[in-house]
Amino acid sequence: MAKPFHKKLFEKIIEGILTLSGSITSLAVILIVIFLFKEGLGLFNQSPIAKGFVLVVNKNNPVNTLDAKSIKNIFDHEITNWKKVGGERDTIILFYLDDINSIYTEEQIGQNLENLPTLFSNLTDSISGIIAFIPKTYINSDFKGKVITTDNIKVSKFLSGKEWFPTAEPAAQVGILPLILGTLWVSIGAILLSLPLGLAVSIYLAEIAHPRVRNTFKPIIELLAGIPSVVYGFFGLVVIVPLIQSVFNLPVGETALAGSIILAIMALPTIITIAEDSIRTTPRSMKEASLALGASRWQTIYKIVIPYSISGITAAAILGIGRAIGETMAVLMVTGNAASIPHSFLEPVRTIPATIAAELGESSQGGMHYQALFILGSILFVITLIVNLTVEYISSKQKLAKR
Amino acid sequence: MTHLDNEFIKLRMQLFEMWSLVISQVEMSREALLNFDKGAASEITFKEKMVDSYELKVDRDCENLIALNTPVATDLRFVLAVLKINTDLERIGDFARGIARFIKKCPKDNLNPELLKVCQIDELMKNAIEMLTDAKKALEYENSRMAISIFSHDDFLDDVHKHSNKIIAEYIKSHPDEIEEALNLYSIIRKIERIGDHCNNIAEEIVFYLEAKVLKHSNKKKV
Amino acid sequence: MAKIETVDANLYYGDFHALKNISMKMEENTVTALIGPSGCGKSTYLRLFNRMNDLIDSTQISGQILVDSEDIYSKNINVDELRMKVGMVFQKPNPFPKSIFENVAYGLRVNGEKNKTYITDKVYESLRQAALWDEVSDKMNKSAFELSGGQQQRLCIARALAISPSVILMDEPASALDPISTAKIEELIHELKKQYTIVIVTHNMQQASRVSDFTGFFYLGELVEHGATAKIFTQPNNKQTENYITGRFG
Amino acid sequence: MTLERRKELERSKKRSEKIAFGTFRAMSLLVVGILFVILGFIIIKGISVISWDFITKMPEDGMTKGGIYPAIIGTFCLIGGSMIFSFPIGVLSGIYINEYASNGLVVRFIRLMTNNLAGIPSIVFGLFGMSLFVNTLGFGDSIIAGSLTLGLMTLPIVIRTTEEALKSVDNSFRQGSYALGATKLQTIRRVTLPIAYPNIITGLILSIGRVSGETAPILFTVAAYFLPKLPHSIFDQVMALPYHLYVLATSGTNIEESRPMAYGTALVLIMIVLFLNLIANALRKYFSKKVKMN
Repeated sequence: MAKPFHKKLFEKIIEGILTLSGSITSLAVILIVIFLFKEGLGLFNQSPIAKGFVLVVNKNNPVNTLDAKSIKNIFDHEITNWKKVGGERDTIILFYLDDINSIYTEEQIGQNLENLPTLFSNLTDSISGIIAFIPKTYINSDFKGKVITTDNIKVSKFLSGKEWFPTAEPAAQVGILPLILGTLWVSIGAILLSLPLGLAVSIYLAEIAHPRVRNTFKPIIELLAGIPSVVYGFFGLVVIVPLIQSVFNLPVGETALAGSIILAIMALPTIITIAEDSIRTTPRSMKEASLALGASRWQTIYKIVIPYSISGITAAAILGIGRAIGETMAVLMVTGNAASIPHSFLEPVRTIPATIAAELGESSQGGMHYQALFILGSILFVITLIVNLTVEYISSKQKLAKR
Repeated sequence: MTHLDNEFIKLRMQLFEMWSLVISQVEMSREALLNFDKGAASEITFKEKMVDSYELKVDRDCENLIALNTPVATDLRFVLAVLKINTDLERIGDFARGIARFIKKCPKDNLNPELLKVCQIDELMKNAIEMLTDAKKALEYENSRMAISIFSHDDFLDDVHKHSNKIIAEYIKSHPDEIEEALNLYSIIRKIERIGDHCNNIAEEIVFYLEAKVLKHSNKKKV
Repeated sequence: MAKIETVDANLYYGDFHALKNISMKMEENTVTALIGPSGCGKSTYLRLFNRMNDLIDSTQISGQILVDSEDIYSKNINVDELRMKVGMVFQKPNPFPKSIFENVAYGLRVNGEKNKTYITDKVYESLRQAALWDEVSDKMNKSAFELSGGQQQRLCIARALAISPSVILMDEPASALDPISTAKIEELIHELKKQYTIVIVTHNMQQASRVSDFTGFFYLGELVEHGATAKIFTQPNNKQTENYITGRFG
Repeated sequence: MTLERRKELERSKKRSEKIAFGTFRAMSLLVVGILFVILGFIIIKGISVISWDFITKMPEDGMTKGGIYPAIIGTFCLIGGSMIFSFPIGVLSGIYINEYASNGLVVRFIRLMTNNLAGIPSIVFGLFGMSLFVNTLGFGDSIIAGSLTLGLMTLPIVIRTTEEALKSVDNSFRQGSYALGATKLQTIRRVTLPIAYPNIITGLILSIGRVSGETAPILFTVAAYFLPKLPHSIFDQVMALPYHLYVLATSGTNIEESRPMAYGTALVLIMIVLFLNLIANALRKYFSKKVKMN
């Protein structure tokens, strides 16, 4: 009794659909990689100078190029002499577009600003220490000054830069070190808080608690995992932040510590569930053997159960860190979001995800800021990829060892 | 040396102890016959009781060995052989006691040596004892050729037994006053012949144990 | 004086009456085998003697369970100490994820032994007693998982011996092993009998008959018959026992 | 070892066990306590705000008065949209991995990718959704862009749930079906899926909970800061509960005055999650009873 042809065809079609669905996640991951990097990588072809503007100096000035950092320092009055940036000893005189009104009268400028190019040209020519930040359109072919060139943003500078002012003028600062450190501080703080707590709870639930207690606690902890992160953030904002502020007597309560505490609570269910599952895989007979040798329950736990499930516990810890690093909303709401390198847990910090969430709305599509945020997203993606691969590696080793 | 090996050694020792006892019974019955020694006769009866208890013990040990250790192959053949040899030995002991009983019950205080002579009692007994001892040795040394050689001894016993009715009849004709003794002696000859048969069986069991060959009901000459 | 004795021992798992009025005596330096169909309570009974049933919740026990004439369920008994006196070997070989040496030393260490030479001597002695020494003497620091199943089980026996128990409980110690390894374990039991009192639960009746001096037949939580193994296996008193050992059960 | 020393050792063994177990128990109670504090706090603060008007009215006066109706509707739109996308594909993918893919490298690779997808932070999904759906495909900030982003994010959960549920179906059922001459597809449709579906459903409900609470992925793909009207098509923007809570808590026009509204919104959000959890648990119990009865 052969199956009719159309039925066979039908099965083949269904199989095709299933295969396609099976590859959807791989496809999604690949798409995510492509789009993140496509949007982000343009950053490294960008000049840090705001679009449409240039920096000009006196043509006798030996300085030809300036990096973003020096530009910022010059305009922040931190560098006041050309000597510092490789020029001759000469005081730096800053000139913004708006300053033109205080130097020239409206008549001189002209009704339609038609005289501006000539004025700029004269200005840069007459003042030897000048550096002017002006729109590109006002530079004529007979411009007497010199246009300063700036290097494109470099990967190394991007990673090691200590300042994050992507909207700063004249030169944006896109150093992500404070963000990376902020993320690490908050995450490490979170894991320091949640790992001991999570391990204790998983050991308690798996080995010590009465089944009835376990059956009550487990759903509660699952519920803890279900609460949305904004709610955690909100709770942190209205309860933990004021608490920290008053306990440590701080001007503001939004600190790395607040973020760590909230993240610790959020990472708890992940750690507890995975660690408990792993602890429960310890064969009963092995525990019984230990007890039969006169070991107490506690000795059995730390001498047999924990060593046996150590790889699962490690996986739990790593996944917990992964969760903490990627968490956005709660952290955004409680850490204060100051993009400076933190020195203690009681300072405001800004994490990578929080930066993206807070700033993407303000950035213009395709602009440098936008690209920088996508690069941050890519970094986040790579970090979580590493976390997942590590966990995968650990658990595959665990399976191998236990066979 | 495994636990099971130890069990087999114990069983073997017991069987040999019993065997020696039976041999001594038969030897004593020979002496009692030849010397008409009533004291030896009662000793045989006493030994018979020991043999009986040995028999029960060996029986039980075999049973336990089978029940508890489920022996197989050579182990199983050994236990089965021991079980049968045990019965044969006990029967042989019975025959020795039968001889002793005749001597004890006999109202006279000696037998006519001529009667013993014509009946070849001494030779018969010697032969039987030899068979019994050889069989024991065959098992002790686990030597099947030695066991097979026993079959030829049996021929002599059969032969004497076959002709003994004529000889006894003639003896009765010449000595009408010794009819009762002569008839009793005839039954003793028969008993000795039966001892030989049992020895034969024992030899067969030994060959079965050692070589897993069944010689029963076959022509032993060919072996 | 019996080494182990129970008088009217009853055990309940919740509502389930798992052991019913078991009274039994086990003499020193004997091997007692507990046989019976699955779920008959023989393993539960075995686990009374080192209070392994304590680990299961809602277990209730009544009656007297005596080891060395001491009621081991009385309040002033230290369970850890009891378990040192009453060693146990499990159904499946269950070495710890540690080295061979550390597996055997475990019992000593958890019970506070710190003297290194003592531990080493004791470990070696136990391995010799368990007839494993020749096979592992050159790989003491290798993982116990590298041993074969039979070797692992002997390692577990050595592990139990290291804390110098006087009683050894064996819960189907050879059921996961091949015939050769099984034979080795059985041979070992015959050796160990000289120093220890052994109680063994087994599904394999031949094994019970081979290794034990006394046999108890359990059925539906009751001790149906108890006596010398030779007696049980040749002329059991009880029809149920006979049916079970002859394989005509049910 | 002397008896004295032995006793001392036993005592210290007992003592350290007591301390350790006591600590563990205390820590567990602490964790459960945290949950009750969070829930309790939000319920107590929020319960007085909740009213029929709160649920059915538009926000007013710079979101300091009125209700959160559009946010609730928006969230349900997003739940619906993302489920339409992720359920069928996720379940099919789960079936493929567990029933079709021949064990080996392919399955390992797919599983690895699924795990990776599950581990990607939600904000990265937000970036991706903005780049692909909003900009490249030109959907703009819209329900469809948000739904697709959320759907992509829940995909790994759905796949894993399905896979676990199918894995727990005993192989003997499949073999029994094959032995009667059924094809693979027939076996899956008539034997495997019916047995597995209670677990699949439960898992799906829990994944809805995840969708309803996510903020980061919808930040740049759909969520509107303030939009006091209902959407007309899938290309409209909507408000959503979690984002609304974020706005009320951090960047409303008058944070102090909108606090009560924030508590109310948080409570509604939690109620939805709690409700879904309850349903999932009830279903789990119901199905396991049914299985037992059979």
